[in-house]
Amino acid sequence: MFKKVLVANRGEVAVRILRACRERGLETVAVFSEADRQALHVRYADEAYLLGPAPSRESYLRGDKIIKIAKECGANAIHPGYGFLAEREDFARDCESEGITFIGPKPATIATMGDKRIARSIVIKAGVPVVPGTENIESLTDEQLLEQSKIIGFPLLIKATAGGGGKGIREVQNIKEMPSLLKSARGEAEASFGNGELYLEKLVKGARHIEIQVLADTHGNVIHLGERECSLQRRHQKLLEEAPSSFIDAELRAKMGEVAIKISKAVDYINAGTIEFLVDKEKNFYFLEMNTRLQVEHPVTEMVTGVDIVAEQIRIARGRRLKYTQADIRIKGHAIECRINAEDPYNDFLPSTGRITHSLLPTGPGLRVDTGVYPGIEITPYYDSMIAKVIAWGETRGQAILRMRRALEEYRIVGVRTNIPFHQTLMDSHRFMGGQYDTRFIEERFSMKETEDDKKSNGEIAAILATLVAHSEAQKAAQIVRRNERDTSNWKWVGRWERMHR
Amino acid sequence: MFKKVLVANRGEVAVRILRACRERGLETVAVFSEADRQALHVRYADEAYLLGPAPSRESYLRGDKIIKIAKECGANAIHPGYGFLAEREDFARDCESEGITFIGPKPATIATMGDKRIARSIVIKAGVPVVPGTENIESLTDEQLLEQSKIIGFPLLIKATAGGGGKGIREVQNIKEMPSLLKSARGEAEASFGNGELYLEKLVKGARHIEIQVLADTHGNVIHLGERECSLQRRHQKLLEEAPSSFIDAELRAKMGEVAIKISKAVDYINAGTIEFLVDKEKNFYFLEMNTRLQVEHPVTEMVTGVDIVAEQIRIARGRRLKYTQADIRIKGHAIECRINAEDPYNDFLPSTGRITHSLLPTGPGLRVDTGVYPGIEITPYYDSMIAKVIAWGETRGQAILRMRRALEEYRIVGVRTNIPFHQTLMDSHRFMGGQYDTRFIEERFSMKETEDDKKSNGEIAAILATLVAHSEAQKAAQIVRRNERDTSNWKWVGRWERMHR
Amino acid sequence: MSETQAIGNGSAVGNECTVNLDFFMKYISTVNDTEYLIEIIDDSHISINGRVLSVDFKPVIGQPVFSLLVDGKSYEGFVYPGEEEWEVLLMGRQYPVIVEDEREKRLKAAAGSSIHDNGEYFLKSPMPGMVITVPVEEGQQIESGQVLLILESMKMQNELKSPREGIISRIRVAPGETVEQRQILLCIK
Amino acid sequence: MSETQAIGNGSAVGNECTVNLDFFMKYISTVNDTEYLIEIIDDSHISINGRVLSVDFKPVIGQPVFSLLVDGKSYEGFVYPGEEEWEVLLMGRQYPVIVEDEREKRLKAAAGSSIHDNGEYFLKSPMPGMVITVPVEEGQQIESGQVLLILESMKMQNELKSPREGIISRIRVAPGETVEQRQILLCIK
Repeated sequence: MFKKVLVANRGEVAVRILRACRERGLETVAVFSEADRQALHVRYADEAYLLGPAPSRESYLRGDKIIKIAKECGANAIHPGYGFLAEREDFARDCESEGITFIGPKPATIATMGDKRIARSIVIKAGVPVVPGTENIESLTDEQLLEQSKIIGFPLLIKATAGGGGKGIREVQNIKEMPSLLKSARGEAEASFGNGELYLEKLVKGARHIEIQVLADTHGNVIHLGERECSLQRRHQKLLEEAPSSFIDAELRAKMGEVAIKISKAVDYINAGTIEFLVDKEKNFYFLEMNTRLQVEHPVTEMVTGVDIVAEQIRIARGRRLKYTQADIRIKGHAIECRINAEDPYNDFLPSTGRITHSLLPTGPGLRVDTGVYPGIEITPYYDSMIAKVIAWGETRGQAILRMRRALEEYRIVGVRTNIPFHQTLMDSHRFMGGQYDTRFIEERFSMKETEDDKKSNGEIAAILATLVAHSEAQKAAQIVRRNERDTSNWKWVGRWERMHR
Repeated sequence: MFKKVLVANRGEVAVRILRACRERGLETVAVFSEADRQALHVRYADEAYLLGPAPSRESYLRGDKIIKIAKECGANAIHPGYGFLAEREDFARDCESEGITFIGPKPATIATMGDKRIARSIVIKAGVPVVPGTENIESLTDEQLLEQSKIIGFPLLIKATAGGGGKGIREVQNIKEMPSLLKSARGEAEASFGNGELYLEKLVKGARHIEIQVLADTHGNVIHLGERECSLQRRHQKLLEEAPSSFIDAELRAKMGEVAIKISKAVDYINAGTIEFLVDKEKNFYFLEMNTRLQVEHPVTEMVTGVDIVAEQIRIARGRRLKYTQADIRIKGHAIECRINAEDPYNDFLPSTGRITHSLLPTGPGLRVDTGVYPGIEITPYYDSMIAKVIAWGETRGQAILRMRRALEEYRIVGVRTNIPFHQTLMDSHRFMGGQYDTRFIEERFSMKETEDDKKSNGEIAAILATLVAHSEAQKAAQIVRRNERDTSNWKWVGRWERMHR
Repeated sequence: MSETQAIGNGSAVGNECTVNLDFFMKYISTVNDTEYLIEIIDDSHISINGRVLSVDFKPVIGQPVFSLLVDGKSYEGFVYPGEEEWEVLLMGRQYPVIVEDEREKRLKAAAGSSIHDNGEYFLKSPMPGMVITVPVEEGQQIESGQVLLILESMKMQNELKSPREGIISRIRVAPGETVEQRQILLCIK
Repeated sequence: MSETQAIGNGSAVGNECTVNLDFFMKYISTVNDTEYLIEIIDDSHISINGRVLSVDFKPVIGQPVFSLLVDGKSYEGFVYPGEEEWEVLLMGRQYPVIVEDEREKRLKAAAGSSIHDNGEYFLKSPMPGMVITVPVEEGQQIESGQVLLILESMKMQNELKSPREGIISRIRVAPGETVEQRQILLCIK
């Protein structure tokens, strides 16, 4: 039984896992890149070791170094978090051969489900429908993909075989777009996963992206924790998740849960995993892929079930039985997660970098914030732009929305632009409130532009605010100029002037 | 039905109530003293009005001004929070006569339960035992109290008739101490409540301070939400509360709950209230007093029952039926609240004032922080020293303690000293872990001194930290001196020197 | 308060002085084509289109977050200086506000529309990152919304689009190059 | 690195220079009667009682919070300057640390115990507040732990106690008086 856990990750998920370890009395080890010396995960761990320079390839993707550190400091388990090495079969295998417990599924399972094409064929064999696409063909060339695209028909999606987190996905409207999009998808897949292989999938219109959380122990027990609604995406990046989905009733939940358990059993799945489905308007569901790791959005499930998923991951990895049976799992209330990204929603969602100078977290009843940043931290271009997750729980979906609305209004981050205004606009959208959305909603039927009503009421206040700021700036400038005119002979004033312009 | 609520309070409780109002779509009004212009409650409310200078008597205790503001801005309900005007019959009555809903019990109930002597006699009539003390004598003089003290016997407690929040309480060991302690208790009672009347109560040794939360609507429904364990006190100030109490079993809980409901019905209680009991080692319980308002420690009950007590207060004040029946109330898991005060646990818990320059809140699963401060806020000597409450929930008491421990370790407040180290020491205490404590524990059997083990392991690290800080300070000083020696002729350097010494 | 008095107050060395200059007191502020005439009366009063309001204005948690009480209503906004306007982020909405002092605005109006920008647009890097591709060439005619450059940052490929039509006059970076924030990438005429 | 080199590096105007002065490099630090000889070797190494450790020391969220990695172990502490010692708050415990540079300490030891404080203790107000009572008189003999003054602050009456025995030499405040933080309240000889 391991006593010391190394967390092979950074940011909010590293902090999340460190907390779970600490709350179970386990010793913790952090690893960090040169850019992350002051990061929260370094501060919160019992031990912390430098991996290398900022770029992931030289730090967080250096599995060899991480295993070496684990061995040297006596950490006999590694939690990979999500991203980075979480779905790398070779890394899991190296851990195993060095006698280190990998907190996740068996390497073979990672390999099977990590190759999206193999995963699809296994699931088809188990009798579960998949979204039509390229099947059972290895290492497709651009020419083969072009051929296949004609068979599948447009619109379709190009996806990375080793994909995850929305990286390497391209939507194609017609055959003319294929060559350039194949090229850019391969580039992104290569950069993100070190593997440029691609496959194609039919684009299902008006569909919802629903995933089922499963937990499986080493004693053959597999349970599911219900679904998460993850349809709110932009460029295939999830932005907001809910549990439960307002689209799924108890019957469909039970049915999808059973299928998720069946798939997990088919691959001898162990630990926490997620089965992603597309659900069409007629409530037919199709297997998309399985994520063999902890998900970013796991907290919404934790909030409605009371299950601490990371604690269960540790429990399972220690060879113990699941704490819960399927009958213990009850969905109570509703939870929503907003991903707070350092990006400017008024400027095409371009990433924003800089130093966070102030931050005021929303707190109080029914709220949870998972974050890895604090005032003083620099947001660099090296890693993901997600800097925090705000999770609100309510007795009903309506209460959760109202709570999230007040949380977003309270949250202040100074130093970088964030997508908080995007989430605020979303919370006010009637379609969102009504639960009427699919995976195309953000890109096709959502706008950051304010309504005529907003313009009138707050335009005046905005004008006053800007005018008062401009006025006080002008006053300050006038003071400096006047002082300087008066006092150029006096070096004290010169020093002050110089200081102001540094 | 009211639409706009004025919160007649400041600090964390004002923020707590504003949030509850906002989450129910109610408009909110804050009031503030000159010291509180930048306080969180002013920033979070829809409207905010200045009351007057910093001292409470000139601001938060000015019921007349508050009612005037409410009428002028159209607020048709007032939530008093705790402290200040929360248990002032005259204020509640003035609200009523001005047609403003007072979110709390009827003025007559406040008067009855507010006079601790009248409350005791009503409870005795209802057949509930009380702690022996002075009964049914009005306006006791010092001479009468001296006489009574001989009958009751020592040790005993002097208490303020209008008391609350531990103010005006003195513990007396023998008759010689009586005169001076009567004087100081009267002074504190006068200063805190504008009423210097006192009464006496026998000091029950080895007792626990347990309170029952009740909710009562205007339709005659009264329920209880179980107990809170509040025995951990210092100078009669609560420091840590838990729900449930490890000392109370289901049978005793049900019995005490029934008695609490009986007392509430005896005084036609409406809204949220708390009945405080002393429970001796043999599990006999005695009525102490009823608090006719929201309690500081209400979040622990919210965490284990899922009931939003402030939301229920609003619901009841709107004349609606309780959302829950007694059968709906189930205790799930365990919650602990630590009150974070601006006081120095290493210097006799003296209050600490100053500007908060940084703050890092503990976040993540199962944690809640209620606070009214943020970096930039000045902690002044005008108000209570409580600046935040950390509440941790766990599936078991052990899990809650482990979670609280990691939360306290994460929490950083820079600018004032806090009692966080006190709570950390408490979390490590074997007696606390075992649940073996009574109201005398902190003062008699608890010490902030570290054990021999701590000294050894971390003394070395402390020495290194202090040495590195001293070394870098010495280096900085040396740089300045050397620069100055070298560069006195150069005004650029002089400017820099001057700047450093400002 | 007259100008002379104000400067008199400020003459103590090291003491911040308050200069109230009359000609700074009236502003015309424009939000989405709506103009507001705003006059600063004193520290706690302004008028907007002739309506006098009582205001209490304070920076909180450091710039750029400001708290504003207007006749009791409590607002809090981020106010960022933009290139030509102020961006105000208020209750989850962003408002572009052009603030001009009244005299300046009158002078400009008198001068007519003779002032024009010279028509050159510089595409600056919105963040540090690496140039992936530049799908345009010097001399090429481009349309508004056309992708000019793909920049990788935070593991994402970001398309930088043209805000207007024109001709690429110069390209200053090449694929594979690392660029700093605000570095000029290319110019459009 | 020699002293001369270090100053040479710093000669570029506006560039912070690192001065490593040899005589500042050895310290004797005392925690609760335990002495540690600590030597600063370079930016990332120290020795403690002759044992070499690799250290990585950084201020975080501004002074006084410091992060310290010692051979991989991660610690974070508050370090406050006290009157005569440093107060280190570490994992919920406070440690008083006296840091002396070795040379100074040796000189002091050589001078013997002739250096003595003149025996006067000044009771300073730990916070702003109002004096409620002063239960002692000038000239009165007092014991360690005896209450000298009651101060009201944050709605609490706080007893200020004597840290040692002695005689009240002077009382500088009276009941009802408002006092500032660190104001001297009375003296003990």
